[in-house]
Amino acid sequence: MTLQLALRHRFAGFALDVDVTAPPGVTVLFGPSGSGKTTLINAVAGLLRPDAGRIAVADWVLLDTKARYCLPRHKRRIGYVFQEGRLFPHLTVRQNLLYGRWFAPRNVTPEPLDRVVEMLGIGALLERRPAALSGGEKSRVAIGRALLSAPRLILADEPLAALDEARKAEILPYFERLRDEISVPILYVSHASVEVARLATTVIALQGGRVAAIGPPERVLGDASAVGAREVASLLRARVVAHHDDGLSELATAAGALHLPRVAGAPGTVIRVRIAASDVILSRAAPVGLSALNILQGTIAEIQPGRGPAARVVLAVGAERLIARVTLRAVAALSLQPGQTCYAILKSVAVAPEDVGR
Amino acid sequence: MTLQLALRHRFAGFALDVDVTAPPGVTVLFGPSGSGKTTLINAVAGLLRPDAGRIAVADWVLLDTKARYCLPRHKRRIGYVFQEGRLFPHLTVRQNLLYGRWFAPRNVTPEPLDRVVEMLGIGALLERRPAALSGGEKSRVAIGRALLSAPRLILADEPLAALDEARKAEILPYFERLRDEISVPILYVSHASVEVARLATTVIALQGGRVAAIGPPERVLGDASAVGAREVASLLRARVVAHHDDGLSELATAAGALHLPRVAGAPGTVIRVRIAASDVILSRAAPVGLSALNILQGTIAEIQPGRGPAARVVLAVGAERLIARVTLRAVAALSLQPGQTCYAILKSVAVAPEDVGR
Amino acid sequence: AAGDVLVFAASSLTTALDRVGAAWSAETGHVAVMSYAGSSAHARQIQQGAPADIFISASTDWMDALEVSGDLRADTRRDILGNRLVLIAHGGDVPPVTLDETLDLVGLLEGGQLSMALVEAVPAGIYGRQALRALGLWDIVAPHVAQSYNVRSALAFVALGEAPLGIVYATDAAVEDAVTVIATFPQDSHAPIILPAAITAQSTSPEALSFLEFLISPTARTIWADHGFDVPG
Amino acid sequence: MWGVLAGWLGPAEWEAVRLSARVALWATAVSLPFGIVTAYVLARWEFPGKQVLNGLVHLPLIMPPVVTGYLLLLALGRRGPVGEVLEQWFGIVVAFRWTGAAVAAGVMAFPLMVRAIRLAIEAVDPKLEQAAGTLGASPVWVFLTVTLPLILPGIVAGSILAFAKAIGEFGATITFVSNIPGQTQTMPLAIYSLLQVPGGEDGAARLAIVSVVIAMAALLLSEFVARRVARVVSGS
Amino acid sequence: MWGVLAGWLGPAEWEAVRLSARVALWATAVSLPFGIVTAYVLARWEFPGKQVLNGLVHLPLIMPPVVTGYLLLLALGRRGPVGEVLEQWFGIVVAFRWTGAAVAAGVMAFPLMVRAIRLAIEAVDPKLEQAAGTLGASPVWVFLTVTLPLILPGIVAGSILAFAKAIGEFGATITFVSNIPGQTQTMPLAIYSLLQVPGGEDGAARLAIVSVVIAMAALLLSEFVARRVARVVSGS
Ligand SMILES: Nc1ncnc2c1ncn2[C@@H]1O[C@H](COP(=O)(O)OP(=O)(O)OP(=O)(O)O)[C@@H](O)[C@H]1O
Ligand SMILES: Nc1ncnc2c1ncn2[C@@H]1O[C@H](COP(=O)(O)OP(=O)(O)OP(=O)(O)O)[C@@H](O)[C@H]1O
Ligand code: MOO
Ligand SMILES: [Mg+2]
Ligand SMILES: [Mg+2]
Repeated sequence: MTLQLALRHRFAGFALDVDVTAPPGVTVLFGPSGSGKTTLINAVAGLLRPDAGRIAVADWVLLDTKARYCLPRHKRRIGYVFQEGRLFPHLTVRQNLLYGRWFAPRNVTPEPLDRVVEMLGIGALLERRPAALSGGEKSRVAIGRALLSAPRLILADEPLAALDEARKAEILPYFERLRDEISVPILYVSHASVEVARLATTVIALQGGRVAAIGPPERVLGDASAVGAREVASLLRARVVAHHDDGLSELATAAGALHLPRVAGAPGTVIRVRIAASDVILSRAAPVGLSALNILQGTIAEIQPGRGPAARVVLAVGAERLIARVTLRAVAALSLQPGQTCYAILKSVAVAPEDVGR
Repeated sequence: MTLQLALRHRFAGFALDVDVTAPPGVTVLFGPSGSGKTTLINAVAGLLRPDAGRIAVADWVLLDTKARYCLPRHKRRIGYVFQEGRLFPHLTVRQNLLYGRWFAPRNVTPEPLDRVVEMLGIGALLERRPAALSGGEKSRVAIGRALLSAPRLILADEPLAALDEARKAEILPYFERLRDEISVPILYVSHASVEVARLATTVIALQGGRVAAIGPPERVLGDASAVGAREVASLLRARVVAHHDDGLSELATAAGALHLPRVAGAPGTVIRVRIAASDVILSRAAPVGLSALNILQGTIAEIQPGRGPAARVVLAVGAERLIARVTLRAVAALSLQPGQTCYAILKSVAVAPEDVGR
Repeated sequence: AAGDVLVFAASSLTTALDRVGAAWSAETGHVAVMSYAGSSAHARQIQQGAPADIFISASTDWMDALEVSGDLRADTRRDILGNRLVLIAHGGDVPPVTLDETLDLVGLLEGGQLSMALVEAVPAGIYGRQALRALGLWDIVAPHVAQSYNVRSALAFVALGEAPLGIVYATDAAVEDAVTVIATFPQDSHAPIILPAAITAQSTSPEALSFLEFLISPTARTIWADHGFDVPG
Repeated sequence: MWGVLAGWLGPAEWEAVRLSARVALWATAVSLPFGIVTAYVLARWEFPGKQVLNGLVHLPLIMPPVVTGYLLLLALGRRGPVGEVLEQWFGIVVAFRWTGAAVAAGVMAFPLMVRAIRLAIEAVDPKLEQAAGTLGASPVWVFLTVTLPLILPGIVAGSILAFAKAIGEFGATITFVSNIPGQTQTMPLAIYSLLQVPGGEDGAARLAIVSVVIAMAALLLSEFVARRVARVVSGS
Repeated sequence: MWGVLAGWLGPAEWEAVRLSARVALWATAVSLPFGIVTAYVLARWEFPGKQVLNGLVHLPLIMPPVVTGYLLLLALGRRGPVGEVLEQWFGIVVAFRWTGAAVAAGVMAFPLMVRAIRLAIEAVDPKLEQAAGTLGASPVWVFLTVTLPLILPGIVAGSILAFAKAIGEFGATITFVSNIPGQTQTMPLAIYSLLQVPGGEDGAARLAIVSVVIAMAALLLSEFVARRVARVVSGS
């Protein structure tokens, strides 16, 4: 279900002007504070009526100002995780969670409550009211409330910002599952490139109310001008080969074998692995005697000097691209040139569980 | 100014029981959602009257339930950055920022408004009211409001959670400056180990309302049970030697020279560098021909197997400890043993600007 | 309480009429229910179809108005009672005065107020103004008059000592110990104080006539006189 | 408690107490739904003529009660245009019945009720209502499940104001439905009658005390309810 | 507008209009600070006897206006305990003066004002007040800089209710200060007088219209002010 977002809206000191169409899956809105992410998402939810525009999920039109059509918000069947929670103060956590279910059509089977509660770790809070929750607990309940409303479209505005790493790692796979199994379109705001890599089918990089880049994450994440030099990463497609007894999983990529801490998925499953450009070490000769288990061979496709002391070296590995961020001094010392064969060294443990997704 | 925090407080399903004394500087509260960080900080601010306890900054007592003493909150001279903003809706951003100044004693010189406004990038918002701000803009104004009140104690509850990486990198040095130049004691809640490493003089790891660990960040961050295995890092003390023309700075550490993307500080300045354990590659032989510029020599002091496929290898480098997180398979392949000499390989660019602080 | 006769009566009749009603009940076995309020309200309510059987007005004008609008049963109007207007003073031993144009009423007030009922609205006030005018006292005393919305309230001002003098009905003055009657207005200084009664046009009560007649029966007359009313011959 | 009261008061007074309680309860209960709707419309809608509605609601507060009573009499009396329609079409007669006293009390209390509820509605964060909308609740459901529970303290406050006003209402009642013992003689009217009688002050004081006690009891109850509700909502 | 009105009305009626406006304005203005303090105390403090204060504030609403007026007379009359002290110590006399009418109107309007303001105070998020406290504002300053601006719509609502009630107040006023043309004859008293005599309806209607117009003007103004304030606070 493609998502059409064509919108124009002006505030006193800010103008949003967007016209993009995103393919089915998770569309991540990425961009600095004040770039218009919440404004855009509010328009999709029907909380803001934009000056002009058209919003549609596949052929289901939510808004078309030209045709003077605007679906009321309660008919949009949206699960919106608000940036500021917005829990109902007079309802218990359980009642908050089940609120949307009262209004869900009879013929849909919503997620089971228990499953969501367990994933979010809020079982002990069910009878409390929001005023007695911590900040992170509130955001978890807000996520649960949106997921349990059997939505046809999920909007999530920095849902994980208030959570610790461990909790994030537990919740991220859930969004993946929604994307893959239930195929609910998701519009997801995030500042964290880890989340982008993990979830995004499409990334929209917003800057000052305009689209700076749009595309699959492997392209947008590789684009320093869209995500910032330090956030550049590659996404490698990999197939699970085997899970070894020492806790490592063996993956096959276009560039050779990868050994990573146990990943989910039976042998044969195709997954994608985010490799931060700054985690990759390059060597002209095949290195030996290192604790790093992963050594991938490739050809230097391009060397892009950045504005700082570092350059991005793009390796072609099979049909894919692996980006390394190295210092200019190292480029000189190793006299790296496009066309050379080169080895990329990658620590298994540098790839965090959050970096591995489907 | 040491910070004494001795507190006991019960909620229906939660008990806080803390008794620690932190040395002057920034004390970071670190811990999962719901572990009691906000509860603790509210007690310090005087928003929550704990069942029992004593809170004192040096010899300035804020609360002593035994002596039945409780300083009213408006006399505590606190700059509190709330987890949920709490901006005054009826005041403009400028009035919000200057609110605390009306009540500051005449004899203190508060921060200049312009400086804070510029650092936070909120110059264009000064005449707006909070309802017209984005989520991240609100949290920036909340930070500014607390800083501008000329506080004797700063409390910050996840102040940067809603911000993008670039903005975080701009604001962090400001807190450092407060710590170093104005020597305001700061109690800072964070989930991000980067912020911990950068700011903390002392880290208090909370778990379920109790103190899991307290100590200087190099110790607490090296303790997998306190911060979680994936967040383990070392903090190396380093002296700036020179800034080179190619944008790299040369630092001297107990373990040898380090080359990092330009750091702040004139030659001679002593800084500290956070090195994530998962960014360190080990080699028995001195490696050659790698793009990684930093190769530090040390002796294996200890090998701590973790619960997953990885182990932490602690190297003694001079008087300091450098921790590497490597797979058990690599430990076996390289037959690493305590007492062996070993080389640690570290990419320059793996150290982010946020990882370098004073 | 469902009664046989519903009587709309002027507030000033409150106790006396209750006793008359009780006597009627004792004699006939029927029950009369009294509604006490201002006569203006009653008259308007009757015009709007109030289920009253008998109307006893505080003055003739509202009875006239009902007669004109056809809300009274023909030939049932009777003047049943009269009253006297008196000048009262606060306290127990105040010497009487003579009411004529030489009376220094303002001087007697000593800077205080003369308490009356509303001089344009409430009968006691209307009669009082007529009398003062006739005596040539009104123009001097007018600025010192405090008007209340009924006689009882005017009496209360004097009883409490808030006003040194007041003009009320003799029937009211008689029951208040804190005031002394210092003069009675000559009957010819004001229009006759008459309380008329009549059966309403829409009354269907078979007992209405019996009650109306009873109001001027000897038993009733005794009770009226007891309360200080004049009973016309 | 009723027993003791009934013994202390004479039967006519007791009758007035019971009548007043009935009148005030009905006046409050029946006007409540209208009050909530009116308050909501005034708080959240914009339409031409809104200020006319607003003014109309406030009329009984502004005009002397006697005038309000007189207008009610003109409109709702048996010969009044509305009264006639009510009687002929629905068989409802309010004139000179206790129901009419309840109408007068309700009309007089209406502006107080509406203001309190309206203030409460205006204090509800529209963001919560928006959130409920995104979760599929239609405007009516949003109102029932979010707005209404959140304004409960305001509804309680408005109802108690209205009840207290209804207990004390005098001028409009006596002008509209007269002062008929057992039918329309509420406590304030009984007090008025007693004050006409020499020596009636004792009875008047007794009734005044009773009316104060009843209203206070209602007040305390409402405070208690409001606090419970507020505690639930604030979650502490 | 005043000119046209003055021409339409007789001089006595015009006098009543001016007096009413003065009485209602003073009644509202003078009781406002007390109303705010009382509302704050009732909303935010807990102390023994709180419910007694609460009941006392509501008394004028519960009791028939005539009884309230009578009690005022007993207390504040020249011979009343409070009245005597006021007169001898401060030289203030309210009995039979327009100031007394203002007192009566103010007392009758007080419960309405307090309820509206109290409701507004209860809707202010204590978290904002806490935040102000941490920034160094003492409780008084917190009130002045945070609570007060946030409850302005409630204060406006409370004041307009009180003003409207004061414009319409009849029973307590006439019982307390009686009806002295030019001193205490407010519009409702003039209207009452006119209604007592057959054929007085026309004059009564004229005055009623004037009092409604004045109160409506105040109402519209207050709506306008409240909306401006609300817009500023919500920032849109
Ligand atoms: N008023 C309350 N009543 C009952 N329980 C409460 C109350 N406030 C907080 N709690 C509970 O106390 C625990 C600690 O809350 P606290 O807000 O201190 O957590 P936190 O460490 O700040 O978490 P987070 O990172 O999610 O903000 C939580 O389990 C929370 O549910
Ligand atoms: N009601 C409003 N009136 C005027 N300007 C507004 C209003 N709401 C938002 N803005 C401005 O529009 C811009 C975009 O806001 P938006 O909330 O969409 O940002 P965002 O991308 O979600 O940022 P963040 O990551 O900080 O939440 C901001 O500059 C903000 O100040
Ligand atoms: O002000 Mo009234 O007319 O006594 O209810
Ligand atoms: Mg946002
Ligand atoms: Mg918290």
